Formats: sequence, structure tokens, C-alpha cells
Amino acid sequence: MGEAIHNVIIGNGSAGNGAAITLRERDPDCRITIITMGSLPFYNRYDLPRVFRGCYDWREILVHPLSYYDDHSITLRRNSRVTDVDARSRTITFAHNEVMHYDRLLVCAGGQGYLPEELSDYRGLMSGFGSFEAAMTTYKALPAGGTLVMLGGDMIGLDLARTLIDTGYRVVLLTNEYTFWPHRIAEDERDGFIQALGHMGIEVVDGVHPVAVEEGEAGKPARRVIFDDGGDVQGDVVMPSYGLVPTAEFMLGSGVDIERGLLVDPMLHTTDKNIWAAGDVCQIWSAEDNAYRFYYGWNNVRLMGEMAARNVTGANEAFEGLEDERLRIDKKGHIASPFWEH
Amino acid sequence: MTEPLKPVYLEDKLNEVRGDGHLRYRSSSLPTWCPGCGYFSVAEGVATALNRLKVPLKDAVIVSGIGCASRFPFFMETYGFHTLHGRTLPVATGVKVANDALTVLAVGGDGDAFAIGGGHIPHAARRNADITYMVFDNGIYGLTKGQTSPTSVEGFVTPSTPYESHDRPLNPLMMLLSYGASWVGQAYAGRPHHLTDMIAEAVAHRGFSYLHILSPCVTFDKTEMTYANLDVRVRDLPADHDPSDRLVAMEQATRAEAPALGLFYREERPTLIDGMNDIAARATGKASGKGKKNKK
Amino acid sequence: MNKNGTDIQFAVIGSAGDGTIAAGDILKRAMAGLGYKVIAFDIYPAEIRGFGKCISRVRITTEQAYSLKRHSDVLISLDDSYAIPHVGEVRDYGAVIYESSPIARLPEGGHMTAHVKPSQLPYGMQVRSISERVTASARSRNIVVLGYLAGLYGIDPQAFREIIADKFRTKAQAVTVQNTAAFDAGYEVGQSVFKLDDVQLGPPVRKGDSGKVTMMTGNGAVVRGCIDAGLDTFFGYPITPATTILERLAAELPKHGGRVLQTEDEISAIAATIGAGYTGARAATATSGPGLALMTEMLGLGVMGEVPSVVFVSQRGGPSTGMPTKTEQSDLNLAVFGGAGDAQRIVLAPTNVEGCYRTAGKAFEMAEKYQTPVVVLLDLYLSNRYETVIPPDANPFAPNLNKGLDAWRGDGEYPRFADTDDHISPRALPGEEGGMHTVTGLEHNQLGKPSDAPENHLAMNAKRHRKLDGALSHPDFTICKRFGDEGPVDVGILGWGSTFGEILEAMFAAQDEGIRCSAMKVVMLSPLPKERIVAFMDDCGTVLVPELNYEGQFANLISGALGRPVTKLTRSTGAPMQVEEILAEIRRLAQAKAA
Amino acid sequence: MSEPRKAKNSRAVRPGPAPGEDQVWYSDDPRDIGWVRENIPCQTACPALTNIPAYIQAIMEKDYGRAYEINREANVLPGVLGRICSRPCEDVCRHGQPGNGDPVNICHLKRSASDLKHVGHRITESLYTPSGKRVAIVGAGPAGVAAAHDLSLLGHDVTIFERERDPGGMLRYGIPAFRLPRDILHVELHNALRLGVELRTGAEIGKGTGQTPLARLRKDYDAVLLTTGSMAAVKLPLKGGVGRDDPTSIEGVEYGLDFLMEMHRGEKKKVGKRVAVVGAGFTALDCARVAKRLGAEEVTIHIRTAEEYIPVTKDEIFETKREGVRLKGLRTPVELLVDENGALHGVEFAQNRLGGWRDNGRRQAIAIEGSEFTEPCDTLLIAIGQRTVNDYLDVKLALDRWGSVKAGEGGKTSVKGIFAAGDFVSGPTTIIEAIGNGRRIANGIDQWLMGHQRRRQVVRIEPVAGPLRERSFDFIESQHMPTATLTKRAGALTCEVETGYGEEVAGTESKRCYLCNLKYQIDIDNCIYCRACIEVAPKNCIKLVEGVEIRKDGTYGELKETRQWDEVGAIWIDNNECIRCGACFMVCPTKCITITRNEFVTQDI
Repeated sequence: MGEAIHNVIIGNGSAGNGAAITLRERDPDCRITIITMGSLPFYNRYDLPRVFRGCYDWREILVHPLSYYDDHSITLRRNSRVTDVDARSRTITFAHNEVMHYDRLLVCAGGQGYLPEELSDYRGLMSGFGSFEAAMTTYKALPAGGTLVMLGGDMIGLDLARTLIDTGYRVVLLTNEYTFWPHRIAEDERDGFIQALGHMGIEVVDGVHPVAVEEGEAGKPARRVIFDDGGDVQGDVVMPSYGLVPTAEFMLGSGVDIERGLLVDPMLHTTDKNIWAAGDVCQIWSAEDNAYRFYYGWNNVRLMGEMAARNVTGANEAFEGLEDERLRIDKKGHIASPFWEH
Repeated sequence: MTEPLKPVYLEDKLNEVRGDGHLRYRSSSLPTWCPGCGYFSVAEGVATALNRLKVPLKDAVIVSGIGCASRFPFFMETYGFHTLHGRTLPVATGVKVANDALTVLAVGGDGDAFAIGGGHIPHAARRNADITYMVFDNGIYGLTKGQTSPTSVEGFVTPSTPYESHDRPLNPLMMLLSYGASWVGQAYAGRPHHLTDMIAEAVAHRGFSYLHILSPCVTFDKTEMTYANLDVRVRDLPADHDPSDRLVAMEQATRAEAPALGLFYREERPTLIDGMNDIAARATGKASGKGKKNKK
Repeated sequence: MNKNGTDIQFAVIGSAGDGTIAAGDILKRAMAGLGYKVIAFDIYPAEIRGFGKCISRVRITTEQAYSLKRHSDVLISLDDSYAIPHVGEVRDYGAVIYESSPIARLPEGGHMTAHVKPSQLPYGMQVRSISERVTASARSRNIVVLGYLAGLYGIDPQAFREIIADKFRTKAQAVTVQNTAAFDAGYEVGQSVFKLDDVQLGPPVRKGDSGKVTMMTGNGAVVRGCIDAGLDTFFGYPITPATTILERLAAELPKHGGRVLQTEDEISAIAATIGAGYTGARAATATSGPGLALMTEMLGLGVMGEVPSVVFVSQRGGPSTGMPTKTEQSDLNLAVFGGAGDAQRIVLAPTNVEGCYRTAGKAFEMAEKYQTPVVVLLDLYLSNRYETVIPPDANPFAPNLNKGLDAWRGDGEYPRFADTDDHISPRALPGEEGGMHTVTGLEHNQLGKPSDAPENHLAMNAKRHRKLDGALSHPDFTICKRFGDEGPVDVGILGWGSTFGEILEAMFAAQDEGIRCSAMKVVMLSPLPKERIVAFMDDCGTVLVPELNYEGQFANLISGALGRPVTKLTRSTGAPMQVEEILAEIRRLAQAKAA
Repeated sequence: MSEPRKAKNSRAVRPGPAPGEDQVWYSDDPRDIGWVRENIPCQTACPALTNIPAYIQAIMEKDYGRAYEINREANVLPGVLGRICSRPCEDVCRHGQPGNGDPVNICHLKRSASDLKHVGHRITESLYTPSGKRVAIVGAGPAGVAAAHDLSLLGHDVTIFERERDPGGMLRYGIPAFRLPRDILHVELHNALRLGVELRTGAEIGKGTGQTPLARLRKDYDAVLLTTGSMAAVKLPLKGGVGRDDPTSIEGVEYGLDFLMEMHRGEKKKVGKRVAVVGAGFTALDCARVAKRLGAEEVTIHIRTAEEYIPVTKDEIFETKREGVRLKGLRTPVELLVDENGALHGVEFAQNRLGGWRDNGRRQAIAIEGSEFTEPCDTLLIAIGQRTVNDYLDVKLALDRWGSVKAGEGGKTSVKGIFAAGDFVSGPTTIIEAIGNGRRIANGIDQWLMGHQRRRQVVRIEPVAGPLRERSFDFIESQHMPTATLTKRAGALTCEVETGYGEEVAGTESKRCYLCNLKYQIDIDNCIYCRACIEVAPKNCIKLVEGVEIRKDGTYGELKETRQWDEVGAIWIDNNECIRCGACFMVCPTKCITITRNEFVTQDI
């Protein structure tokens, strides 16, 4: 018997794990390796606002028990950053200089928070929420009842904002085109949604353009966000929430087509025959829109992972995004996003 | 005017090395000595010398005791015997007596030779057993991590001599010259070409040849027998040195502060085996009156 | 044990050139300095620097512990190729710290990240480049990692800085500065890392005598014992794992008026020791099994010549050169029986670091009092392991127990080997008026004259053996001791030497499981305290003898001497015994007893 | 000084030292030439073959004037290229390889040599004897200026004919002053042409409005060199605006190149509130940034492929984005949307998918049918490329299918005595390629004029006493180019964005260079194989080797590594991995490691 086929999945999120278990179900003998830059097993990133509700132990947000990986013969490679993929030789190179061979590669590397270039000098003064570690760090930086200044918003940020207000913090939101990301909002709907944010207790500042972040003065909150008109707003923590951009840099030079993300056909197949992609990292060709589209949200992403895995193992099925991606305002006058249902 | 610098071309050199044939004297395993150790120089020298003398691999035996130097047989492709601390020469003598057609090399460090094994050397020397004894002298105990050795300098500070060693270092060349060794020479690991020539000459010598090799321990001795110090201290024997004159050789050997490299002393005289052959001849009544030379 | 307090075991693993042992050393000294109880043990290869696996395990506790644990809480890899096989030793939710940017291109699976289990927490750091950036050399990688560890777990960095300064005291000032900088650089990274594992350092426990707590190895304790017992001369020859006794005494003894000489070999060392003993000095040497083997001939001379001498023997893996850097308890036979003829000598075996101190000192008392060689049996695991100990307030050792010329006030020729009530002869020392005599290795009569008369040999053999009985009741010295349940028990464990720590931990664990058991440590192996052992065995349903050798040398000694069966538990892997192994055997015996 | 020695035409290394260079060796052995080519990636990647390690070392030694001169040997406009070069060198810099960090900021250092040289710095040139030959050059762009300089240096009388009012070509008329200040350009152009080159500006050649026919030049001069570049915008036919072919006929639509050139000729340019730029090169980015400065509120660059595939440096993209310009990918403009007044109000785009790779190394984009969508805008600047203009030619020259002139070896066109160089031959490339090509063609013209080759390239090998670097240098972080604040930039067309390294920063950055021209070698004769060097090596750079591959062209290929002791023929330093830290050199017990400086030099024949 030859060696078992090595299926390598880059990314340990909803897509990657959905793909892994699907692969295992469809091929009990193959080798499966999940690679992640993080140091934790698969956890629910959308659940991270829970740290503000007293969930300080990463074990509580794990999706699977720790024995899951052994039980399903899935190798989990944590703290492992992929720097290069060579589609020709079918090898992956890690930042730690290890070289790994794959037979089939599934890129589920997800996305990372976008920070506009004009604010990039101030990265060190801002907080993130992209990982358990970042969430805990932000939690620790925010004093009880303190103020978080959120730039942009996006559905991930707004979800956190809901929790913060619930748990007695202030949230000042500087709105812009990313505020309702990834929902597409018609011009005429926008004011209504902005108002709904106010109903939710968020202090909305609309129509300003932040150009700098500074440390607060003595006795004042720790951060100051300055606008182009000279105005400012102060808070204990500043958090940019400008949506996600795909984590695809390591695929440059692999030979696979990339625009913002990895370009895939509706079967989630990239332009290389042994590489598939799923989740926030890929742009899927939509025949309906005649355009490449991103699909976001826990459920979409998981479905993509499973679908990609099915196609890896011989199925030939096209991905269709889930219905009802629209943003709504519920009976209480609050915003409700399908993005928050997971 | 200085020589213009000629470019070195790798494949020319590799062809030279491979054509030379000495690589087959090496075993396939990489030596485990600390990188930079002078013993590498000896290993390279022995391989080259044996190759030059066309000693077949099967006919060479290298016997050693305990210590860094005594790892030597593992890194050569010849027969080897790694024995007990200090007991090198008795074992080597046993090998030689059992089969005098063999080329026997005994190797060891300065501790193995002159501390625990010191008692054995005079006897091997005066018997004139046809053994080449190479002592890799680094003036320190490497394997036990840096204690003073019999050839360590006076005043040496080591973990076992924290208030300086008050013992005077041995002068092995003087010892061996006085023990009656029939070939006594000295070489330095930092001069690989000369070292190789000396090894070849020592192995070619009929009788007990003693080659003292100055070889720095780069790990534990950072101050005394270093390459930097030895590079400055070593000198060549005078061009007119007469290796048949033991007193002149001793005079050179006394100047230990500036170790001389080269052949100190050489004499041709019957070996242990010659003596045994002679005894055998006498015992069987076939004595010719004089010891026969042993054919090599 | 240690259910409430701190109980953390660190394992530093790397190759010999990585500074693995040095890192472990700094770690344990810093932790002891902070007030934790420490047990630590290093495993290092016989190879020359640059090759071979080194492991330094450091267990820190707030309650008393007796041995190392099987599972470490934190693994620090300085070389993945050596550390990877040990990943399994890290407990769930424990941490694995490793180099995240190795310079060599690694094949698949060549990096630690391929082996850390989902239940363990990986911490990668750029150890090498930090070391190179800060010190312009990769050599301080071990120190960088220590800094990282301290930063990660919030350990007071000052404790480390002091130890680092002390460790590099003899080197150029720049070395200390560089290593401190390396530590600080690692510390800074460690502090900034988000800690995910649940390894928590509780506060150390400092009792009233905390100021005096010190940490030493078995060999260090021997050295301390020698000095407190007034050792005059020491002759030694380097041999693993006894070398540090020579090294430490070479540094320390001259300060106390004693003399140390590194001789050219063990034969010379024991010869010089016996020469000094004959002259009246408290004299000792230290070696390991191979050295002891060389010395047995000379030990015979000591027995025959009734010359006091102390030989510290740190056992390692045998036979022959064996495994110089691996621990074993297989020189018992050699120590008790080795040598030509009926040459009984006193053999003592301490079981922990504090015992090393006491036994070392008492060995001199006994050698002097009973005019005989005393062999103190240590092993590598005990010699090299660190424990925190509290030194006694007053010097516990008698300065002079020599039965001198004063004890003889007879007429005629001085009978150097006179058989007396306690069979100990009055001994004159060179330089004393009226006591001139000759000591020889030949059998001799009471006057010291050579004699091979049958009745003389019988009498002198009896004298030389019977005088040692007094040692069984030597004052202020525990020759054996029982622990655990009193009265009849299902399982009794007899132990000796370094293994007794694991035996105690196993016995306590068995008690927790409801098994009635007790353990007895036997410190004096020759002459054997037969009555005490018999009494213990009478209480035990079954007797287990765990020891680190293949043959079961102690079990053989017991059953041979007492004619009673025991159950052997022998291990000869070169590694210390595991608590779990002993516990499993206790369970098995207890169940068998019940059935 | 003795006269230059003549080398024989043999392959043999010229033995013996040159005068005053006792220990120096000159080699044309393919192994040495191959070594320099492969081990100094930056220099090899530079179209002008700039000796980069040498000038960076000079900067390290604070000898900025020498650094400038080393640059100038290859490229007569160091201060200019130090600002706007496309930096092919940095893409291949060994410091940027995986595990080594970021590439050295070679271009910034080049600029610092120019900025930091002494105010009284004087350029040095060694001139050839006058040849009596006359050369006419048409076009004072980078290729023409570089060629003019070299030809005049070689002793020929050179006249340049330039149709614009000032020399510089694209440098002056294509690149905005906030990227290339005009005083720098002026001084360096002047320096390039001061060896007696006659510059006739406002002088158009050939047909059309040309006052002087090309045929006439050919008669008056011994050789004519055409370096008229690619100074016309590539046309983009777009639907809309009543079927007119030329989109610029619609108000609000312009070609980006024309837009920039007109602005630089002094015209006042205006843009609408919403500006769309189509294209993906430096010109597109420049247009967008100019538009932003002219007051546009929303500027978007529309790219056919994706940001990753466009031939612009990452820094440039970043600065552009920082100024508020947005980049959008995978779209092709198909139709102009015009309001009832005939003014532009939007562009219809088609969504693209990526196609294969084109010969020029760019990605192809393929429009998807039926995927059209609209982007509103008031101004459209089209900057999809440049093309050569040949309609001025009054002599029949063979052209290629793009309308560029066909030029063979040494720049020879199909007409004897007429040569061509730069973008006029190759189509639009980069400034540094034009300069490199101009110099090469100048050499070709010289050979043609003189009837034989006068100079050739050999490897100069010179022993170096020690490593020149410290290991600690490798941990220096890449030094950022300081930039003017966004507020200063806003609306300022001449405020230079990049403000240049100070002396300290330049010194720090220069230390990062590995000095790849240093060759580390082990003399096997003295090597004892002790591996002390490997022990201290920071990378997998010293290897136990069994052999080495020799390629067909006589250069070295892969080292054949082994761990079998009895196969180890050599311990060898792999200069492809070596970062020249010198650690091995310091530790070798038999001092068998040698360091030599190996660099290309031009030698008189």
C-alpha cells in the first residue's frame, strides 16, 4: 500500500475545522494536518466578547474537547506560520524553516483586521480583538466602566460593542463606510441603521475623519483620537474595526491566482489543481453577480470549509452563500445581523 | 613584492583530494570532537600519512585509552582498539607481539599517557616495540571538563587547581629521550602539512616512535595552549639539527617555552620483535649470533 | 502531596553545547533563592562538548518533596531533536518552550510544533536571534530562555540576575554583562507574551529558619560534611560523577587548613589517602565504581593495616566504563565485598542530600574510631541532584575519636594490633613517642609482625570483623529508620541510597490509596543491622526491595544475610526509578496479599 | 603611470598584478564571472550593473563622495535614480530572503550618497583622447543623456537634439516634482552633459514640424543615435460619447501621460471631485497623487489585474494609499458615461478574471461578459502605458510590430550609421533600464566608430584583510525613509514626499548590507576539517561537500553536500547562503579562510 494521502489545511477556524472533519468522514485513511499561527486549538472567535462576561479561560471557548484531534487522527500544528507554498513541488515552508509536503492543500487562512494606511503609524496605540490573547489584552486594558473608542464598526466590532454596553462600558463609535461591514447598505437605509445603533446605547459620532491617535494626557483617558478638523474624542482603548482583509500574503508566489483573496471557482477550487480555498480568504466567482465575492460569517464559512473538503474528495458541488444576509432592525429598534447568529 | 593572489577553484581542489585517496582512511562517521579541536588535524594527518605509505587499511591497528584523543579509532577506517584509561601501550604491545606484520599506532591524550599511563611509557620505549605512539597534547583534561593535566603549564587555573597549579609540567620529549625511545619528534596541529610529514616518518620508523603533537583544546583552554599562543611560540628545529645526537636533541627539548617542531632524535636498533625472534632463535638453537631484522 | 502549595517541575533539554545544564543550574538556584524547596537533577552525556542529550529537571515545591515527578509542567527545548522525544513528559495544560526560528532547514516533523499535543501549550520564541542580537553570539540562548521563562511566569528577575552574576563571577565582567542583557531581553519578551497555560507559581513558603535554607547537591553536602568533620587531606582523581567533590574541596578545603592534591590516578589517590590516614590525618578520596575497582587492592591494605580512610563512591552505570553519566546502584557488591580476602569494611549509603552531609561527617568518626576504611556509597542521581537543606546550628561531628597510645599502658613492646574488649587497638600516630610500629598488608600478629600461623589469621580476622559491630550503635547516627504505618502492614519496602526518595513518595501515595504499608531505609549496609531489619520484616506481609541495578544486589544482600525471601524491583536503565513504578508494584503486592 | 596593459584575446587569466596593485588579480574565467553574477544579486539585477556593495561600503566609511562616484560610473544620475528607481536590486537583495529580514534599502542609500556628499564635491572622469568622430543623439531622455555622457567621455563630439524646452525626457515631463525635485535633476543632467556635449533644445528632428531631417543628420555626423523613447500614451478606445474613438474628446477624460506632461510644461491642470485613474504603473499612481493634490476628493485607481501584480514598489503603493487614494482590482473600463452636456459622469467597468502570465512578466486580465457595473466619476485619467512614436522618421528604418525600431547588436538599426537605444527600441521600460541600455549602446557605437572593441568587463579580485562587518550588523532593522507629513503634502505639488536619510540613518542602513562582493573561501590545502567554522556559522552557509556541479557555461552550480566523513572532500562556504558576518574567518585555527573582493571592472583592451 502506498502512503496515505496528505491533506493539509492552512487555518484553524470554522472553515478549516469544518473541512477537516468532512475530510475525515469521507476518507478514513488520509492524513490530515491543520496548520495555524495561533497557539490554541480551534475556538469560536465570534464568541470572544464573552471575555467581558467573565470567560477568562480559553478552554471554555474551545469548540471541541482536546481529545478531538487524536480521536479523529488530525494533526494540529500550532504556532506555525506558513511563509511559502510551492504548488509545483507541493511543499509548504514554515517560518520556522520546516518544509512539509502536501498532496492536497486547503487554504482556510481566514482574514485579519484591516487598518487603513493613513492610520498605520498608530497601530501600536490601538487594541485588537482578533484572537483570545488580543481579546484578553483588550479586556485588561479597559478599566471597569471605561470607554472604548471604536473606529469604523463592522459586525464583529458591533457585536463586541453590544456586549460592552451590556456589561457597563461606554462605546464611542466613529462611523464610516465600514460601520456595517460586511453588509451592503443602501444609501437611504443608512440613517435608520445609524439611529438604531444609538438605540443600542452606542454613542455614535458620524461624519468625522480620524487622522491620528495619541496617548492621553496625564489624568485623562489613555488614548485620544484626533480628527482632520482638529476635533478629538478620548477613551481608554481605541479599537479599529474596518472589516477583514484576507490573510493571503503567504500564497503570493505560489502560482495561484490572487486578487484581494485567493480567486476560486464556485467549486472553491483555485487555479492550481491541488489547491482549494474556503472561508474569508477566498473570493468566489459568482455567476449571478458576474463578480468575485466574499462570503462572511460563521455559518457561511463553515459551509465553505465542508464544501471544499467534499470537492477535495471528489465531489463537484458549487457553493452558494446562505440566504438572508441582510441587516435588519428588530422590534426593540436594535440592529440584528445574521452575522451574529452562530 | 608579494605573490599575486591566485583564485582558488573548488573543483580543482576536490579533484586533488579525491584523487589522492586518503579519504578512504576515514570512517564514515563524523568525528565528535569539539569543532576547532586540533585532533581533526591529526586525523587528517594520519589518513594522509597512511595513504602515502600505502599501508593497507586491514594491516593498520590503532589502539587508544580513554579521553578525547582516544576517540580517534572511531573516526578511522582501520582496525582500532579503544581500551582502558592509561593502558594503551600494554594493549598495543599485545597486538604487536601477536602479529608483527601489522602497523600499530597507539594514540592518546596527555592525561592518558603521562598521568595514569605514565608508568607504561618507559617500558614500551625501552623495549623498542615497533609501535608509533602519538600523544595529542592539549595540556588539559577535556573529557572531564577542564582540569589540569601533567603537561599543563605551571600556574594553570582550572576547577581542580583554583589557586593555580604548582606542579611543573612534564617534558615528554625529555622523558622519552631519556626513556630510550628510538624515534622522538614533535608536531603541531596548527601546521597540518608538517604534522602529516612527521606522522608518515614516525610510522615508517622501525621501532618505538614517539610523536608529540601540540593540539589545542578549544573548549576548555582559552588562555594557555591556544592556537594563537602556539602560533607564536613554536619554532622549527635548527636546519643543521643532527637527529642522531641525543644530547643535542635533549638540549632542544629543554627549550619547552619555544617548542621545536621536527625530528629530535632517531636511531636504528633491534625492536621488541627482533629481541623475541632472537630469543626464539637462541631457544631453538638456531641463533645466528645477531638479531635478525624483521621484514615488513 | 503538595495539593495546595506550589509544585512545578521544569525540564530543560538540549545538547551538551547548548548550556542546558547551566540553565537548569541558574533556574534552580534562583528558585531556591526565592524560598522554594528544590529538588533537581541533571542528566548529561559522556560525550565531548557539543554532542549528546542533556536534561536538567528542576522541581520546586512549597511542601517537602522527596523525588522528581514523572510529568514536568514546563519543558524548555534548547534543541528540538533531543527535546521532541520528551514532549510526552509534559502534563496536560503544561507548557513547551522552543526555538521558533531555527537556522537549519528542517524536514517535515523536524520542529517542535509538529509534536506538541493539543492539550499542551506551545510557546515559540526567537531564542537564537535574540541571543545574537544582544550578545553577538548564539551562546547565550540558554540565558535568553531563562529570561523568557521568568517573564512568562512572573518570577522575580532579580533572583536570576544575582545568580547569573555569581555564576560568571570568575569570567570577564563583559560575560556577566552580556548574559544579564540576554536574560533581560528574554524577560522582556516573556513578559509581553500572553500566558495560556495553567502553570501558576504560588508564593514560596518561608518558615522561621528560612534565612539559613541553602541548596546543595549530594556531592556539595559531602564536601560540607568533610569540612565540618575536620578533613585534613584529600586526594582525588577526576571521574564522573565524583569529580565535583575534588573540585569543590580543591576550592574550599584550603580555606579550612586542609590540603587537596589531584593525584595522577586512583591507585595513587587511595595510596596517598591511606598514607595520610596512617599519619593521623582525617583523609579521604572520592571516586566512582571504576575507581573503586582500582582501589580495592589498596582498600584491602587499609583493612589489613587498620588504617582509617574514607572513600566516597558515587555510583554510575556499570559494569566497566559503562554509562559514566547515568545513575545506577550497582557498586554495592564491590563496596561491601570487593577486594581480596575477607576484607570487611564499613559501608554507608545516605538517601538524600541532607543525609550526605551527615554521613560524610560520621564516616570520618567511624573510620577513626574503628580504624578502618569507610566507603560512603552515593550515586550520580544523589551526587548531582540538588535539594534545599537547612544546615545544623552546631557542628555535629566529634573532632577526635582516635583510641590513642594513651589507651595502652602496658609493658613490653607496643601491640599496635592488640585485641581489646571492643577489639579496637590503641593506635599510635607517627611522631608520637613510644608508639613506633610497622603496618603491613601481610597478615600480622597483634604486634604487627607478619604471621601466617593458622590460629593467628583466625584470631586477627575475627578481631577485624568484630570491632565493626560497634559501628551499629555509633552515637547520633541513624543506621536505619522506619516510615509509614506502624505495626503489621501488608507491604513493607526496604530501600537504600538515592532511590529511597521515590520509595517514600510511592509509599505515601499507596497509603493515600488505603494500602497499609511502611518503608525502611537502611543507611548502614556493612556491617548490616540485621536485628532491626528482621524486626521490620516480621511486621510485613510481604517485603519489596526496589533498587537501581540488574541483579538486585541489596535484595541479595538481605536475603543472603537473613535467609528470608524478598520481592525484587530492579531497574537498570541508567535513569532514576519512577515513583509510579514502585507504586504499581506496591499495589500488585497488596492485591496479591488480599487474594 | 604606465599605459593601460593590453590583454590577449585568450581565455587565460591575465597573470601578474596591475601597476600599483601588487596583490590584485584580473580574471575572465567563467567561474569568476559566474560567481560575481550569482553572488552579487543586486548588481546583477541592476540594468546598469551598478556596483552596489562597493558604494554601500563607501557610505559605511562615510565617504559619500566616493559612493556617489561609484554610482556614477554605472549611472550618470545617482541623485535622480536614488529617488525614482524601480529598484530591481532590492527585490533580489539577500537580506530580504526568507529568514534574513528585509532587503537593504539600496535605493535610499544611493540617494543618501547624493544628498550627503560634500557640498564642494567634484565629479571625476578619466577622459579618452579626442577621436575626431561626431555623434548626433536625438532625444535628451535618460538613455540619450547616458549615451551622450559615455560617448563624450570616450572622446567623441556629441550633439543632442531635444524637441522640448529642457532636457530630461520622462524624468522632467513624466515624473511629478514631489517625487523628483527639479533642482536635483537639473544639476545631474548638467553634470552628465558638461564634457562638451552640445545640447540643442527645442530642436525637433525629422518629419512633421521637424526643422532638421534625420537624413541630414546622418550626413553631418559619423553616427546618429535615436533615443526618442516612448513618449506617447497608449490609446484606449472606449465606447460612449457618441462612438468617438478618442475618449479624450469628452470633457473630463485625458491620457495620464499627456496630463502630466502638460502640467510639467507649465499648463494649469484641473480635475473634478471624483477622479478615476485607469492603469497600474508609476504614471497611474503619479496621476492619482497629482489629482489628490489638485483638490480631488475621491481618487480611485482601477486596476485590470490586482494590486499584487502591478509593477510598482510596495512603498509607493503604501504612500499613495496613505494620501487617501484607493486601489480597486479586477476591472476593465468599457464605456464612458456622459451627461447631457457631454461631460463625463461615470465609467462603466467590466469585472475581470485573471488570465495567464504574459511574456513581460505581467498577469493577464480577461473581462467577463455581462459583468458590467458603474463607477461614478468626474475626471478619468487613462494611464495604461506608453508607446513609441515613429512618425517623425524620414529615413526608412525596420520596425517591429509595436512600431518600435528594430535594433540589433550594439544598437544598430537597419540603416548603417543609425543606432537606437532606450525605450525607443524596447518599448516602455524603466529609467534605470534606459540608462543601462544607453550606456551599452554607446559602447557599441564606440566600437563601430573605432573599428574595434576598446573596453571589456573582467573580474577584479583583491584580497581583503578581514571581514569588514560584524555579526551585530545583521540585527539592525530596516531604516524607514522619513516622509513629509500628510498635512504638508496636501495640495503641495513640489513638496518632496520622501525627505531622505540623515547621515546617521544612512550609516546605520549601510551596515545592513552583507557586502556580497566579498568572497569567503576555504583553502583546502590548509583545512583540517575541524568544523569550527560550521559551529559559529549563523546560517546553513558552510557545508561538507563531496563535489560541485559545473554547469555547461563553465560556472559553478549546486554544491553536493554529504554527511559521510569519508566522502567529505571539502568544507566549503556556500556564498549563496553566506551573509559575510566573518564569524568563520575569526575562528579558523589554521587561518585557511580567505576573503577577497570580487567585482566587475571595465578594462581597456
